[in-house]
Amino acid sequence: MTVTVNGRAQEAAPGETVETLLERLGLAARYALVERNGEPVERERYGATALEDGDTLVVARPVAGG
Amino acid sequence: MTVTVNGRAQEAAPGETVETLLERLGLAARYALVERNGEPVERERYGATALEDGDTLVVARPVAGG
Amino acid sequence: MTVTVNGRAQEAAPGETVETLLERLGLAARYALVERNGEPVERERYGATALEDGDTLVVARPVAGG
Amino acid sequence: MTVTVNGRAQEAAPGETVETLLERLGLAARYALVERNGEPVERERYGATALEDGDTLVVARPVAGG
Amino acid sequence: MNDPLVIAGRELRSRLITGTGKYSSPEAMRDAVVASGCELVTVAVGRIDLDSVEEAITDHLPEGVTLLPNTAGSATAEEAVRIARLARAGGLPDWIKLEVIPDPRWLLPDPVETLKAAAQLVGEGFTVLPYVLPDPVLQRKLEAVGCAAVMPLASPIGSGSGLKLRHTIEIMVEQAEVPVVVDAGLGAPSHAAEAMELGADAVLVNTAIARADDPAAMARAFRLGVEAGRTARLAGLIEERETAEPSSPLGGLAARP
Amino acid sequence: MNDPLVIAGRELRSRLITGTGKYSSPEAMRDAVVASGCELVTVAVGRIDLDSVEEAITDHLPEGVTLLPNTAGSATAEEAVRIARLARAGGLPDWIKLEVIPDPRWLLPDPVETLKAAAQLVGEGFTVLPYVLPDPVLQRKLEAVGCAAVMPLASPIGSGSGLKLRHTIEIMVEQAEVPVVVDAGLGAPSHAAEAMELGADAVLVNTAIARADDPAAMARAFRLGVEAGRTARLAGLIEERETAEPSSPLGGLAARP
Amino acid sequence: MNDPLVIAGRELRSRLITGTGKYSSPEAMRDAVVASGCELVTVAVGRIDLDSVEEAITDHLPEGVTLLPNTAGSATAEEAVRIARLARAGGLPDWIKLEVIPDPRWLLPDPVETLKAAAQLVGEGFTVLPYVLPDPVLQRKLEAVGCAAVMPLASPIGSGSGLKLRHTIEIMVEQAEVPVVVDAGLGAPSHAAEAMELGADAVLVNTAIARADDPAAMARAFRLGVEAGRTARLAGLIEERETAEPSSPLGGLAARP
Amino acid sequence: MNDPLVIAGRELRSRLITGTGKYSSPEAMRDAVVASGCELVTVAVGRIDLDSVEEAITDHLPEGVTLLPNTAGSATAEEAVRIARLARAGGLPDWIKLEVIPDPRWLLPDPVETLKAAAQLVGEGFTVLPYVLPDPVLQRKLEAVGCAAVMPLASPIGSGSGLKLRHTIEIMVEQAEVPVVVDAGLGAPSHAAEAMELGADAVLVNTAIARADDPAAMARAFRLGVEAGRTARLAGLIEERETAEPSSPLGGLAARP
Repeated sequence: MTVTVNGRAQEAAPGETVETLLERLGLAARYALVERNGEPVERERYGATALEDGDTLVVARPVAGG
Repeated sequence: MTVTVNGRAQEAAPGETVETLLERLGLAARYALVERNGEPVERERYGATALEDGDTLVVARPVAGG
Repeated sequence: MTVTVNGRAQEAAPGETVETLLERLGLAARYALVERNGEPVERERYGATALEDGDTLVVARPVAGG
Repeated sequence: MTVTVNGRAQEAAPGETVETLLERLGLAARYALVERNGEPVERERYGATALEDGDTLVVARPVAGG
Repeated sequence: MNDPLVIAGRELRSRLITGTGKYSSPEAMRDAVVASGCELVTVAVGRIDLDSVEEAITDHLPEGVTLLPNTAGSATAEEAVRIARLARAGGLPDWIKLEVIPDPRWLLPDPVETLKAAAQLVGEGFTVLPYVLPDPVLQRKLEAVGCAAVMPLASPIGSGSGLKLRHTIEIMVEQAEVPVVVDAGLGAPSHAAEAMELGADAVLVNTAIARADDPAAMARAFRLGVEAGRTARLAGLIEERETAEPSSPLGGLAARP
Repeated sequence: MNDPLVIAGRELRSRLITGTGKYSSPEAMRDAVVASGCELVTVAVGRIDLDSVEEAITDHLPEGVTLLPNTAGSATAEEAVRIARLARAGGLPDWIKLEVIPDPRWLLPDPVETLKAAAQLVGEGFTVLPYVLPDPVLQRKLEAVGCAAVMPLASPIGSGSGLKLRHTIEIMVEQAEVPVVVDAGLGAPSHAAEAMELGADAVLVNTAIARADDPAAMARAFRLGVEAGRTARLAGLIEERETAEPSSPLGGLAARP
Repeated sequence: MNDPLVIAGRELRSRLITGTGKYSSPEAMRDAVVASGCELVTVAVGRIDLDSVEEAITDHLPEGVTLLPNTAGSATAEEAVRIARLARAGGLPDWIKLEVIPDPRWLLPDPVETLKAAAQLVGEGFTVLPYVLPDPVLQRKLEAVGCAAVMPLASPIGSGSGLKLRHTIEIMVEQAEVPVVVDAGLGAPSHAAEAMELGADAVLVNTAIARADDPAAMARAFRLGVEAGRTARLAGLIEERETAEPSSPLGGLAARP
Repeated sequence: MNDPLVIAGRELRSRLITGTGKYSSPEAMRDAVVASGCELVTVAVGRIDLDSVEEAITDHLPEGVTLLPNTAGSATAEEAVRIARLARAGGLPDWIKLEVIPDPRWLLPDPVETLKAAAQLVGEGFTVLPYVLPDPVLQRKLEAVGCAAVMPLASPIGSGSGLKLRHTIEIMVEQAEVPVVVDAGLGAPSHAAEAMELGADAVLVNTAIARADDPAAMARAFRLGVEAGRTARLAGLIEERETAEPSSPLGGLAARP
């Protein structure tokens, strides 16, 4: 299936979760902030949140700021 | 009949209009601003606006201000 | 003999020195600053400086200041 | 004879005065300020002041200033 | 003598607007208004006291000045709209100096209620001039809803402290799409001149004139100050510089090399 | 239109003195002097260049203005006295703006040499107006030796920074026995108005006018600013206050208890 | 060493909050944060660039500092709320520095959208610290909807201009019901000390430290400045007075009558 | 903790000098001197009252502080020289804070008499620190006669008004050949920090500490303020800029192109 991550299409295996996706993308889950289809995903649910075909994800994190 | 003007009860003759009331109160219509039952009254209609028993009027005018 | 100290006449015994005078006046020599007839007296010479009749002395010291 | 005007040697005819010198130099006497051998020359005396060999003159005038 | 100020299509020759409050007498007010040369004067709207009907202030104003009613006394948008409607219905101009002031201590305006009332009154056809804290973002919103001018305060009303909030007023002037009229806190003609020099389109003065020892003379002084500042703005002020620059040649009588 | 300024017994109707330096052309200078309405204009004294004799600046000045020669270029009392004597002998007025400036970077005056030259020139019958840093103690000394006025600088010459040294100028004004003419650093009419409001007797302006995009218009702006400030001073300025004070009744349409 | 600051029931020993932006390197940032002694540091929230995943800034922060995420990049209430929710869901603290900035030139906040977002986020259980123009009326509204503190700007972000809007900040401090944290524009420790002396509860500094030649030393300087100002506030500052008052006896050696 | 200050070859670790005047009690003075961390304290010299000999102030000073006698009470060079000689002959240090103050109202120094006394005292082997109005030309003359430092006033003694004469102090700092110690008028630690940030070498504070509600705490606050300002000076302060500059990325969650 295909999901969109930060505007880019990504192939995702069936059963892919937010957590496994982040790992595949080389993003330490630590401090990765995830929005799925416009809704924020609770960190505790990264592992339990299975992705679905067509999901749109935004992955963000803390950056330098004032 | 009785109307309330600036919070005070006033006797009013039948057929009393805003204009006649102002005259009776010694208020040159010039620059008297009139609100009847919460609605402003157009100056042109002071003469045509007949008062009714229980009307509440606010009569104001320009005062010194910055 | 008589000397003037800070504007006031003082009896002084023959052989009186600046040092003995200060003691008589109850002024610890420590930090007492002495001007004799318009000339400052060196601290080391307080003991050696014999007063003469008619001497005018100013006795000062450090006071609070900014 | 020779005089020095503003640091430059100038030939001067016998009987030359401050006034005639200024004319020769094309300087309207009006507002020309003249110092001769370190002393200011009164305007009234420009005509009467005969130059002597070796005189040092400074010729100045009002200039733009604040 | 200066270039005209245009607000809502109306040309004003004077860039000084004066208030009518705080004078010792109607005559003092009249003389000062005349001396100020202003064309717009502000008035408030208040209940008539039926027990002692004084003359109307408007009887004391010179010919040719236009009234600019304000909404003084309003703490909410609703109250301000009510006063504006009453003023217009009763024959006052449909220009309104919109002030919504919840705080009696500092007399600072409410940005949210002011914006709300401004949108409402513009929609009803008023020419709206809102009194605001110098806030460049609020200015943009007020311009967007159709205000004819914005009137930022220089410092609290009646304080005479001058341009204490100069920095944000400068930003407003830089980005203005409608005239900026500096209102409140100008205590001296030098303050008015400074406001005009930095690019304000006009100023409103009341206390500094009304409370002066000689209000008419002070009104004239402000007129001159406003004209001085506007003239200087158009004449191109020099840049401030850190260091000195001589006005006279440094040589003096010394020979120049 | 204002009350006259009196220096050394002479009445001056204008409280603005202008310099003649830094103009783009003699014509621009003349137009600005005319527009300024000033009666006194400063000039420096310099050597004539025999190789290129230009017209004298004095040929370009309007009728009726009086020259105030300065001692620009002097770093010592001796040099200043020399220039003053030469100017008077040559037919210039016996009024002298005394400036003794050892420092070419900041163009600040020398208090000791200035005092020395002032005493000398007063003794020789000159009417002496010394250019000084705002120094109230030096002011007293200059008054004591007979100076006709004192000319404290607002900020360095040509900086246009305004009254950066306002505090000591205020003290000078408070204790002045001869006129205080604020000189140097005034960059805008608001600065000139401010100086007059705090009690200065006159101001001298050069760079801010000469270097403006439109010198004649700026000269007029300064004339207005000076008049505004002087008028306000005489009309009684209000006191600055910490808090606000309403200009309009706070009641609005609400019933008054 | 000073009295603790309490925001939303949490005690903070340091009254200096620092930002993490604009440093030349993460190490420079870390050293400065350590030197500043601050307990709260602000971070923004941004998209990860999948093509170049850098280390997270949070890996460089010293132990024991708490993150204060901001909503930088939001031009509307909706965008700010979205960022706040995402940050909290992802495990960042539920404290949020709320900034809604429509204008990229002056970076001034939007009072209406900020108030709207503040009410929404407080309702969702966030501890909200809104960044605002110094506006005492807006302050009251933000307090009313339950903000934990208000963060008025001293001058535009990054300008280093200090307390250009001091007057309205003083009013905010006087009437504050929740802590006032002066944010943006503080360019020097003297500015921070001044803010604390006038009664601010804390200050936030970023550019002045990050862009200093030696950020860690400057961080220490600000820590000292904040402590100096707070200590002085509690020690009771003298009143400013117009005139002089001697610190030494005037008599000297003269006889006293 | 900071770099040492060197005056006349002597290293001082503290850049804060305090006065001993105006305290409510000798104990309050001692505690404040201790809290200030200063190494130099000023004292005046006065006649002893033979009718009521109090303890000497020097008995109350902590170990290790050095006295800096001043010439307070002198209106002329002669009086100042007399006090300096008496102090040294009697065993006080040969460092002298030279003040020649003819005017009891504003307590401003006399530039001519101060220069005269300075030259005399330097010739007699004193280490001379003259109290002066900020006057860069006078500064050069005092340096030329051999003064060890110059002590310009920030504003009148005891006024607490801060750096009202900042502009000329900046010039003095720029051209200084001996240390510049800002003296008089500093009312808050932010003023002291500001003086150090602009490059002053040290500050002298008396009234602001002695008249605080808690002098010892205020002394500590000034110590911190001086250290903050000096540290910032050395760490390289940012330039003030007209416009804003973001500390956070503006993109937020929006996709970056």
